[in-house]
Amino acid sequence: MRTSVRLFAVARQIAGCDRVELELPEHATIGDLRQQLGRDIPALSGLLGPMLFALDARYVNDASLVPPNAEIACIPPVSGG
Amino acid sequence: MRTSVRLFAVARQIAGCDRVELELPEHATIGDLRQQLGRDIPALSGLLGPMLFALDARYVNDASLVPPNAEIACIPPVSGG
Amino acid sequence: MMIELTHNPIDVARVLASAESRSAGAVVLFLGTTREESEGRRTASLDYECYPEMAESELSRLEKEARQRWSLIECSVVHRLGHLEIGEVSVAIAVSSAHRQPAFEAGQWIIDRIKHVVPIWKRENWADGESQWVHPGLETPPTTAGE
Amino acid sequence: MMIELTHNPIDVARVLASAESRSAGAVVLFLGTTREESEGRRTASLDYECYPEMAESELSRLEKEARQRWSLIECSVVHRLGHLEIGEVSVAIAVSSAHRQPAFEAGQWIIDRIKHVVPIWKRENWADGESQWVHPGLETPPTTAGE
Repeated sequence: MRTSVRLFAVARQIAGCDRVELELPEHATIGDLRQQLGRDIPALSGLLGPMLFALDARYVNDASLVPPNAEIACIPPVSGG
Repeated sequence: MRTSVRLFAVARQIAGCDRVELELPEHATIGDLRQQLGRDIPALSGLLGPMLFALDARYVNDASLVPPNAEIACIPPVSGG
Repeated sequence: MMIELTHNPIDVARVLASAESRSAGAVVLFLGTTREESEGRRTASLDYECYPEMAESELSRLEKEARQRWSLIECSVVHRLGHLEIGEVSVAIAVSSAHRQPAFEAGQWIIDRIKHVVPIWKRENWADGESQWVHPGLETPPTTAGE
Repeated sequence: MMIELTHNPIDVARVLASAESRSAGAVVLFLGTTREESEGRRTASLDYECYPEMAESELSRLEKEARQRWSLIECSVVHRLGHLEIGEVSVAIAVSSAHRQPAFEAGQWIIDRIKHVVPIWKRENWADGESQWVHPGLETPPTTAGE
Protein backbone atom coordinates (compact mmCIF):
# COMPACT_ATOMS: atom_id res chain seq x y z
CA MET A 1 0.00 0.00 0.00
CA ARG A 2 1.01 3.57 -0.71
CA THR A 3 1.72 5.55 2.49
CA SER A 4 2.57 9.19 2.80
CA VAL A 5 4.89 10.32 5.60
CA ARG A 6 5.25 13.93 6.71
CA LEU A 7 8.79 15.11 7.40
CA PHE A 8 9.93 17.93 9.66
CA ALA A 9 13.07 19.82 10.61
CA VAL A 10 16.28 17.86 9.91
CA ALA A 11 14.36 15.06 8.19
CA ARG A 12 12.75 17.55 5.83
CA GLN A 13 16.10 19.23 5.29
CA ILE A 14 17.84 15.97 4.35
CA ALA A 15 15.01 14.59 2.24
CA GLY A 16 14.58 17.94 0.52
CA CYS A 17 10.79 17.71 0.76
CA ASP A 18 8.16 17.81 3.49
CA ARG A 19 6.41 14.58 2.51
CA VAL A 20 7.56 11.25 1.10
CA GLU A 21 5.50 8.43 -0.43
CA LEU A 22 6.46 4.89 0.62
CA GLU A 23 5.30 1.55 -0.74
CA LEU A 24 4.57 -0.75 2.21
CA PRO A 25 3.16 -4.29 2.39
CA GLU A 26 -0.33 -4.81 3.82
CA HIS A 27 -0.26 -5.06 7.63
CA ALA A 28 3.06 -3.24 7.79
CA THR A 29 4.00 -1.85 11.17
CA ILE A 30 5.56 1.49 12.07
CA GLY A 31 8.82 -0.46 12.49
CA ASP A 32 8.54 -1.63 8.87
CA LEU A 33 7.83 1.94 7.79
CA ARG A 34 10.92 3.17 9.68
CA GLN A 35 13.07 0.65 7.77
CA GLN A 36 11.49 1.45 4.40
CA LEU A 37 12.08 5.15 5.00
CA GLY A 38 15.79 4.43 5.58
CA ARG A 39 15.99 2.37 2.40
CA ASP A 40 14.21 4.99 0.28
CA ILE A 41 16.22 7.89 1.69
CA PRO A 42 19.63 6.45 2.60
CA ALA A 43 20.87 9.85 3.87
CA LEU A 44 18.21 9.62 6.58
CA SER A 45 18.93 6.08 7.74
CA GLY A 46 21.65 7.05 10.24
CA LEU A 47 19.31 9.52 11.94
CA LEU A 48 16.16 7.41 12.19
CA GLY A 49 17.00 5.61 15.44
CA PRO A 50 15.80 8.32 17.86
CA MET A 51 12.92 9.49 15.67
CA LEU A 52 9.35 8.85 16.80
CA PHE A 53 6.32 8.37 14.61
CA ALA A 54 2.82 9.70 14.95
CA LEU A 55 -0.34 8.29 13.50
CA ASP A 56 -3.16 10.80 13.11
CA ALA A 57 -1.25 13.20 15.39
CA ARG A 58 -0.70 10.72 18.25
CA TYR A 59 2.58 9.04 19.10
CA VAL A 60 2.69 5.33 18.26
CA ASN A 61 5.38 2.70 18.76
CA ASP A 62 7.11 0.43 16.25
CA ALA A 63 4.66 -2.41 16.85
CA SER A 64 1.64 -0.36 15.75
CA LEU A 65 0.05 -1.26 12.45
CA VAL A 66 0.01 1.33 9.67
CA PRO A 67 -3.62 1.62 8.60
CA PRO A 68 -4.49 2.64 5.06
CA ASN A 69 -5.02 6.37 4.53
CA ALA A 70 -3.60 7.30 7.93
CA GLU A 71 -1.60 10.48 8.40
CA ILE A 72 1.87 9.34 9.42
CA ALA A 73 4.46 11.80 10.66
CA CYS A 74 8.13 11.30 11.36
CA ILE A 75 8.97 13.22 14.58
CA PRO A 76 12.66 14.01 15.19
CA PRO A 77 13.68 14.73 18.81
CA VAL A 78 11.80 17.90 19.72
CA SER A 79 13.45 21.18 20.67
CA GLY A 80 10.63 23.59 21.38
CA GLY A 81 10.22 25.64 24.53
CA MET B 1 18.64 52.03 81.03
CA ARG B 2 15.78 53.40 79.01
CA THR B 3 15.06 51.32 75.87
CA SER B 4 12.54 52.02 73.15
CA VAL B 5 10.90 49.09 71.36
CA ARG B 6 9.03 49.41 68.06
CA LEU B 7 5.77 47.49 67.81
CA PHE B 8 4.02 46.24 64.67
CA ALA B 9 0.78 44.59 63.60
CA VAL B 10 -0.97 42.71 66.42
CA ALA B 11 1.54 43.97 69.02
CA ARG B 12 0.87 47.55 67.98
CA GLN B 13 -2.86 46.85 67.99
CA ILE B 14 -2.82 45.44 71.53
CA ALA B 15 -0.42 48.00 72.98
CA GLY B 16 -2.34 50.80 71.28
CA CYS B 17 0.90 52.50 70.22
CA ASP B 18 3.75 51.82 67.80
CA ARG B 19 6.54 52.26 70.32
CA VAL B 20 6.97 51.48 74.02
CA GLU B 21 9.68 52.66 76.44
CA LEU B 22 11.06 50.03 78.80
CA GLU B 23 13.36 50.42 81.83
CA LEU B 24 16.01 47.67 81.68
CA PRO B 25 19.05 46.93 83.87
CA GLU B 26 22.54 47.45 82.42
CA HIS B 27 23.69 44.39 80.43
CA ALA B 28 20.12 43.25 79.93
CA THR B 29 19.58 40.68 77.18
CA ILE B 30 16.84 40.44 74.58
CA GLY B 31 15.37 37.70 76.77
CA ASP B 32 15.17 40.17 79.67
CA LEU B 33 13.56 42.70 77.35
CA ARG B 34 10.99 40.13 76.24
CA GLN B 35 10.02 39.52 79.89
CA GLN B 36 9.90 43.20 80.75
CA LEU B 37 7.66 43.84 77.74
CA GLY B 38 5.23 41.21 79.03
CA ARG B 39 5.22 42.77 82.51
CA ASP B 40 4.68 46.29 81.22
CA ILE B 41 1.94 45.28 78.76
CA PRO B 42 0.23 42.26 80.34
CA ALA B 43 -2.19 41.93 77.39
CA LEU B 44 0.84 41.15 75.22
CA SER B 45 2.44 38.55 77.49
CA GLY B 46 0.46 35.59 76.11
CA LEU B 47 1.55 36.43 72.54
CA LEU B 48 5.26 37.08 73.07
CA GLY B 49 6.46 33.46 72.82
CA PRO B 50 6.68 33.26 69.02
CA MET B 51 7.77 36.88 68.55
CA LEU B 52 11.28 37.63 67.34
CA PHE B 53 13.34 40.70 68.07
CA ALA B 54 15.54 42.76 65.84
CA LEU B 55 18.42 45.01 66.83
CA ASP B 56 19.26 47.72 64.31
CA ALA B 57 17.13 45.87 61.73
CA ARG B 58 18.79 42.45 62.14
CA TYR B 59 17.28 39.46 63.89
CA VAL B 60 18.90 38.64 67.24
CA ASN B 61 18.26 35.87 69.74
CA ASP B 62 17.34 36.04 73.42
CA ALA B 63 20.98 35.77 74.54
CA SER B 64 22.00 38.97 72.71
CA LEU B 65 22.82 41.98 74.84
CA VAL B 66 20.69 45.10 74.46
CA PRO B 67 23.15 47.91 73.78
CA PRO B 68 22.29 51.47 74.79
CA ASN B 69 20.61 53.55 72.10
CA ALA B 70 19.94 50.58 69.85
CA GLU B 71 16.82 50.38 67.73
CA ILE B 72 14.91 47.35 69.02
CA ALA B 73 11.91 45.99 67.19
CA CYS B 74 9.42 43.34 68.23
CA ILE B 75 8.66 41.18 65.16
CA PRO B 76 5.46 39.09 65.27
CA PRO B 77 5.30 36.06 62.95
CA VAL B 78 5.42 37.55 59.46
CA SER B 79 2.65 37.20 56.89
CA GLY B 80 3.86 39.03 53.80
CA GLY B 81 4.04 37.61 50.31
CA MET C 1 17.84 44.27 39.80
CA MET C 2 14.94 45.97 41.54
CA ILE C 3 14.17 45.65 45.27
CA GLU C 4 11.21 47.78 46.27
CA LEU C 5 8.49 48.31 48.80
CA THR C 6 5.67 50.40 47.39
CA HIS C 7 2.31 51.78 48.42
CA ASN C 8 1.31 52.02 44.74
CA PRO C 9 -0.05 49.19 42.59
CA ILE C 10 2.86 47.04 41.40
CA ASP C 11 3.77 47.67 37.78
CA VAL C 12 4.11 44.01 36.83
CA ALA C 13 5.30 44.74 33.28
CA ARG C 14 8.13 46.83 34.71
CA VAL C 15 9.18 44.09 37.14
CA LEU C 16 9.13 41.56 34.34
CA ALA C 17 11.09 43.88 32.02
CA SER C 18 13.74 44.31 34.71
CA ALA C 19 14.52 40.59 34.44
CA GLU C 20 14.89 40.50 30.66
CA SER C 21 18.30 39.87 29.20
CA ARG C 22 19.81 38.73 25.92
CA SER C 23 21.72 36.04 27.79
CA ALA C 24 18.60 34.70 29.55
CA GLY C 25 16.91 31.56 28.31
CA ALA C 26 14.29 31.57 31.06
CA VAL C 27 12.34 34.13 33.04
CA VAL C 28 10.13 33.10 35.95
CA LEU C 29 7.66 35.62 37.34
CA PHE C 30 5.81 34.92 40.56
CA LEU C 31 2.82 37.02 41.57
CA GLY C 32 1.21 36.78 44.97
CA THR C 33 -2.38 37.99 44.61
CA THR C 34 -5.03 38.74 47.21
CA ARG C 35 -7.67 36.04 47.31
CA GLU C 36 -11.37 36.45 47.89
CA GLU C 37 -11.48 33.48 50.22
CA SER C 38 -9.08 32.38 52.92
CA GLU C 39 -9.73 29.15 54.85
CA GLY C 40 -13.38 29.26 53.92
CA ARG C 41 -13.95 32.85 55.09
CA ARG C 42 -14.61 35.72 52.68
CA THR C 43 -12.12 38.55 52.57
CA ALA C 44 -13.20 42.06 51.52
CA SER C 45 -9.72 43.61 51.37
CA LEU C 46 -6.27 43.46 52.97
CA ASP C 47 -3.83 45.87 54.54
CA TYR C 48 -0.08 45.27 54.54
CA GLU C 49 2.36 46.99 56.85
CA CYS C 50 6.07 46.48 57.36
CA TYR C 51 9.08 47.51 59.37
CA PRO C 52 10.39 49.56 56.47
CA GLU C 53 14.16 49.72 57.09
CA MET C 54 14.36 46.04 57.93
CA ALA C 55 11.94 44.76 55.26
CA GLU C 56 13.99 46.36 52.53
CA SER C 57 17.31 45.11 53.91
CA GLU C 58 15.91 41.58 54.35
CA LEU C 59 14.67 41.58 50.75
CA SER C 60 18.13 42.66 49.61
CA ARG C 61 19.73 39.91 51.69
CA LEU C 62 17.43 37.34 50.04
CA GLU C 63 18.36 38.62 46.59
CA LYS C 64 22.07 38.35 47.43
CA GLU C 65 21.70 34.89 48.95
CA ALA C 66 19.69 33.68 45.93
CA ARG C 67 22.52 34.84 43.66
CA GLN C 68 24.99 32.87 45.76
CA ARG C 69 22.86 29.74 45.59
CA TRP C 70 21.96 29.87 41.90
CA SER C 71 23.45 31.23 38.74
CA LEU C 72 21.02 34.08 38.05
CA ILE C 73 21.11 36.87 35.53
CA GLU C 74 18.53 39.21 37.03
CA CYS C 75 16.49 39.07 40.21
CA SER C 76 13.82 41.59 41.21
CA VAL C 77 11.43 41.68 44.16
CA VAL C 78 8.68 44.25 44.68
CA HIS C 79 6.30 44.06 47.63
CA ARG C 80 3.15 46.12 47.98
CA LEU C 81 2.13 47.90 51.20
CA GLY C 82 -1.04 49.58 52.40
CA HIS C 83 -4.60 48.84 51.37
CA LEU C 84 -5.23 46.16 48.70
CA GLU C 85 -8.47 45.13 47.10
CA ILE C 86 -9.16 41.52 46.09
CA GLY C 87 -7.26 40.39 42.97
CA GLU C 88 -4.43 42.89 43.41
CA VAL C 89 -0.78 41.88 43.33
CA SER C 90 0.85 41.92 46.77
CA VAL C 91 4.27 40.70 45.66
CA ALA C 92 6.06 40.28 42.32
CA ILE C 93 9.30 38.34 41.93
CA ALA C 94 11.07 38.09 38.57
CA VAL C 95 14.14 35.92 38.09
CA SER C 96 16.07 35.17 34.91
CA SER C 97 18.79 32.64 34.18
CA ALA C 98 20.43 30.95 31.21
CA HIS C 99 18.48 27.73 31.84
CA ARG C 100 15.10 27.28 33.46
CA GLN C 101 15.91 25.28 36.59
CA PRO C 102 17.71 28.04 38.54
CA ALA C 103 14.98 30.59 37.74
CA PHE C 104 12.23 28.28 39.01
CA GLU C 105 14.14 27.22 42.10
CA ALA C 106 15.24 30.73 43.04
CA GLY C 107 11.76 32.18 42.50
CA GLN C 108 10.24 29.54 44.74
CA TRP C 109 12.95 29.92 47.36
CA ILE C 110 12.58 33.72 47.49
CA ILE C 111 8.82 33.66 48.06
CA ASP C 112 9.25 30.92 50.70
CA ARG C 113 11.87 32.99 52.52
CA ILE C 114 9.78 36.18 52.27
CA LYS C 115 7.01 34.33 54.06
CA HIS C 116 9.40 33.36 56.85
CA VAL C 117 11.79 36.22 57.47
CA VAL C 118 10.76 39.54 55.92
CA PRO C 119 8.98 41.77 58.47
CA ILE C 120 5.79 42.40 56.52
CA TRP C 121 2.36 41.66 57.94
CA LYS C 122 -1.09 41.53 56.49
CA ARG C 123 -4.43 42.26 58.05
CA GLU C 124 -7.47 40.49 56.62
CA ASN C 125 -10.51 42.72 56.45
CA TRP C 126 -13.17 40.04 56.45
CA ALA C 127 -16.37 40.53 54.49
CA ASP C 128 -18.34 40.22 57.75
CA GLY C 129 -16.77 43.46 59.03
CA GLU C 130 -14.09 42.07 61.35
CA SER C 131 -10.41 42.74 60.74
CA GLN C 132 -7.56 40.60 61.98
CA TRP C 133 -3.76 40.65 61.76
CA VAL C 134 -2.39 37.41 60.35
CA HIS C 135 0.46 35.88 62.32
CA PRO C 136 1.03 32.20 61.51
CA GLY C 137 0.99 30.25 64.76
CA LEU C 138 -0.70 33.01 66.75
CA GLU C 139 -4.39 33.35 67.55
CA THR C 140 -5.01 37.05 67.00
CA PRO C 141 -7.93 39.10 68.29
CA PRO C 142 -10.15 41.01 65.83
CA THR C 143 -9.49 44.72 65.50
CA THR C 144 -12.02 47.44 64.92
CA ALA C 145 -12.02 49.10 61.52
CA GLY C 146 -9.24 51.56 60.83
CA GLU C 147 -7.20 50.61 63.89
CA MET D 1 -7.38 29.00 29.44
CA MET D 2 -5.44 29.81 26.28
CA ILE D 3 -3.59 27.24 24.18
CA GLU D 4 -2.02 28.82 21.13
CA LEU D 5 0.64 28.50 18.48
CA THR D 6 1.39 31.83 16.88
CA HIS D 7 3.69 33.33 14.26
CA ASN D 8 3.29 36.75 15.90
CA PRO D 9 5.24 38.03 18.92
CA ILE D 10 3.67 36.62 22.08
CA ASP D 11 1.56 39.17 23.95
CA VAL D 12 2.91 38.32 27.40
CA ALA D 13 0.55 40.69 29.22
CA ARG D 14 -2.40 38.92 27.60
CA VAL D 15 -1.12 35.47 28.61
CA LEU D 16 -0.58 36.69 32.16
CA ALA D 17 -4.02 38.31 32.28
CA SER D 18 -5.59 35.04 31.15
CA ALA D 19 -4.36 33.44 34.39
CA GLU D 20 -5.70 36.10 36.75
CA SER D 21 -8.55 35.21 39.05
CA ARG D 22 -10.11 36.51 42.26
CA SER D 23 -9.69 33.07 43.79
CA ALA D 24 -6.00 32.82 42.90
CA GLY D 25 -3.36 33.48 45.52
CA ALA D 26 -0.47 32.73 43.18
CA VAL D 27 0.33 33.20 39.51
CA VAL D 28 3.49 31.74 37.99
CA LEU D 29 4.56 32.91 34.56
CA PHE D 30 7.35 31.15 32.70
CA LEU D 31 8.95 32.72 29.65
CA GLY D 32 11.37 30.88 27.42
CA THR D 33 13.51 33.47 25.67
CA THR D 34 16.00 33.15 22.82
CA ARG D 35 19.58 33.43 24.08
CA GLU D 36 22.49 35.08 22.38
CA GLU D 37 24.80 32.21 23.28
CA SER D 38 24.26 28.49 23.28
CA GLU D 39 27.01 26.15 24.46
CA GLY D 40 29.63 28.81 23.83
CA ARG D 41 28.54 29.57 20.25
CA ARG D 42 26.87 32.83 19.26
CA THR D 43 23.36 32.69 17.88
CA ALA D 44 22.09 35.37 15.49
CA SER D 45 18.45 34.27 15.38
CA LEU D 46 16.21 31.19 15.56
CA ASP D 47 13.47 29.62 13.52
CA TYR D 48 10.77 27.44 15.04
CA GLU D 49 8.60 25.06 13.12
CA CYS D 50 6.02 22.53 14.27
CA TYR D 51 3.66 19.81 13.20
CA PRO D 52 0.69 22.13 13.66
CA GLU D 53 -2.23 19.77 14.27
CA MET D 54 -0.24 17.61 16.66
CA ALA D 55 1.58 20.42 18.48
CA GLU D 56 -1.68 22.05 19.41
CA SER D 57 -3.30 18.80 20.52
CA GLU D 58 -0.21 17.85 22.57
CA LEU D 59 -0.26 21.25 24.30
CA SER D 60 -3.94 20.71 25.10
CA ARG D 61 -3.18 17.27 26.49
CA LEU D 62 -0.48 18.75 28.74
CA GLU D 63 -2.88 21.39 30.01
CA LYS D 64 -5.50 18.72 30.80
CA GLU D 65 -2.96 16.45 32.48
CA ALA D 66 -1.60 19.34 34.57
CA ARG D 67 -5.13 20.04 35.78
CA GLN D 68 -5.48 16.40 36.79
CA ARG D 69 -2.19 16.45 38.68
CA TRP D 70 -2.60 19.81 40.45
CA SER D 71 -5.44 21.97 41.65
CA LEU D 72 -5.16 24.82 39.18
CA ILE D 73 -7.41 27.76 38.52
CA GLU D 74 -6.12 28.85 35.12
CA CYS D 75 -3.50 27.42 32.80
CA SER D 76 -2.37 29.00 29.52
CA VAL D 77 0.36 28.01 27.08
CA VAL D 78 1.39 30.01 24.02
CA HIS D 79 4.27 28.92 21.76
CA ARG D 80 5.83 31.10 19.10
CA LEU D 81 6.65 29.84 15.59
CA GLY D 82 8.67 31.22 12.70
CA HIS D 83 11.63 33.58 12.83
CA LEU D 84 12.75 34.92 16.24
CA GLU D 85 15.43 37.47 17.02
CA ILE D 86 17.55 37.21 20.17
CA GLY D 87 15.72 38.17 23.37
CA GLU D 88 12.28 37.30 22.02
CA VAL D 89 9.83 35.09 23.89
CA SER D 90 9.51 31.63 22.35
CA VAL D 91 7.06 30.21 24.91
CA ALA D 92 4.87 31.67 27.66
CA ILE D 93 3.17 29.56 30.31
CA ALA D 94 0.90 31.12 32.94
CA VAL D 95 -0.58 29.07 35.77
CA SER D 96 -2.65 30.22 38.72
CA SER D 97 -3.73 28.41 41.87
CA ALA D 98 -5.03 29.19 45.34
CA HIS D 99 -1.60 28.50 46.87
CA ARG D 100 1.82 28.86 45.30
CA GLN D 101 3.12 25.28 45.28
CA PRO D 102 0.80 23.89 42.56
CA ALA D 103 1.42 26.88 40.28
CA PHE D 104 5.20 26.48 40.52
CA GLU D 105 5.12 22.71 40.10
CA ALA D 106 2.68 22.75 37.19
CA GLY D 107 4.58 25.53 35.40
CA GLN D 108 7.81 23.60 35.69
CA TRP D 109 6.19 20.33 34.67
CA ILE D 110 4.55 21.86 31.59
CA ILE D 111 7.77 23.35 30.21
CA ASP D 112 9.62 20.09 30.93
CA ARG D 113 6.98 18.11 29.04
CA ILE D 114 6.91 20.59 26.15
CA LYS D 115 10.63 19.98 25.72
CA HIS D 116 10.02 16.23 25.56
CA VAL D 117 6.79 15.59 23.70
CA VAL D 118 5.45 18.55 21.75
CA PRO D 119 6.45 18.39 18.06
CA ILE D 120 8.13 21.77 17.80
CA TRP D 121 11.69 22.20 16.55
CA LYS D 122 14.10 25.06 16.50
CA ARG D 123 16.85 25.89 14.08
CA GLU D 124 19.79 27.89 15.39
CA ASN D 125 21.02 30.45 12.91
CA TRP D 126 24.57 30.84 14.19
CA ALA D 127 26.30 34.20 14.03
CA ASP D 128 29.00 32.62 11.82
CA GLY D 129 26.41 32.04 9.06
CA GLU D 130 25.67 28.34 9.56
CA SER D 131 22.19 27.14 10.44
CA GLN D 132 21.36 23.90 12.20
CA TRP D 133 18.24 22.10 13.36
CA VAL D 134 18.41 21.25 17.06
CA HIS D 135 17.48 17.66 17.92
CA PRO D 136 18.70 16.59 21.37
CA GLY D 137 20.69 13.39 20.98
CA LEU D 138 21.19 13.80 17.22
CA GLU D 139 24.20 15.25 15.45
CA THR D 140 22.64 17.39 12.76
CA PRO D 141 24.28 18.71 9.60
CA PRO D 142 24.37 22.47 8.92
CA THR D 143 21.80 23.78 6.47
CA THR D 144 22.23 26.57 3.99
CA ALA D 145 20.37 29.79 4.69
CA GLY D 146 16.65 29.78 3.95
CA GLU D 147 16.44 26.01 3.51
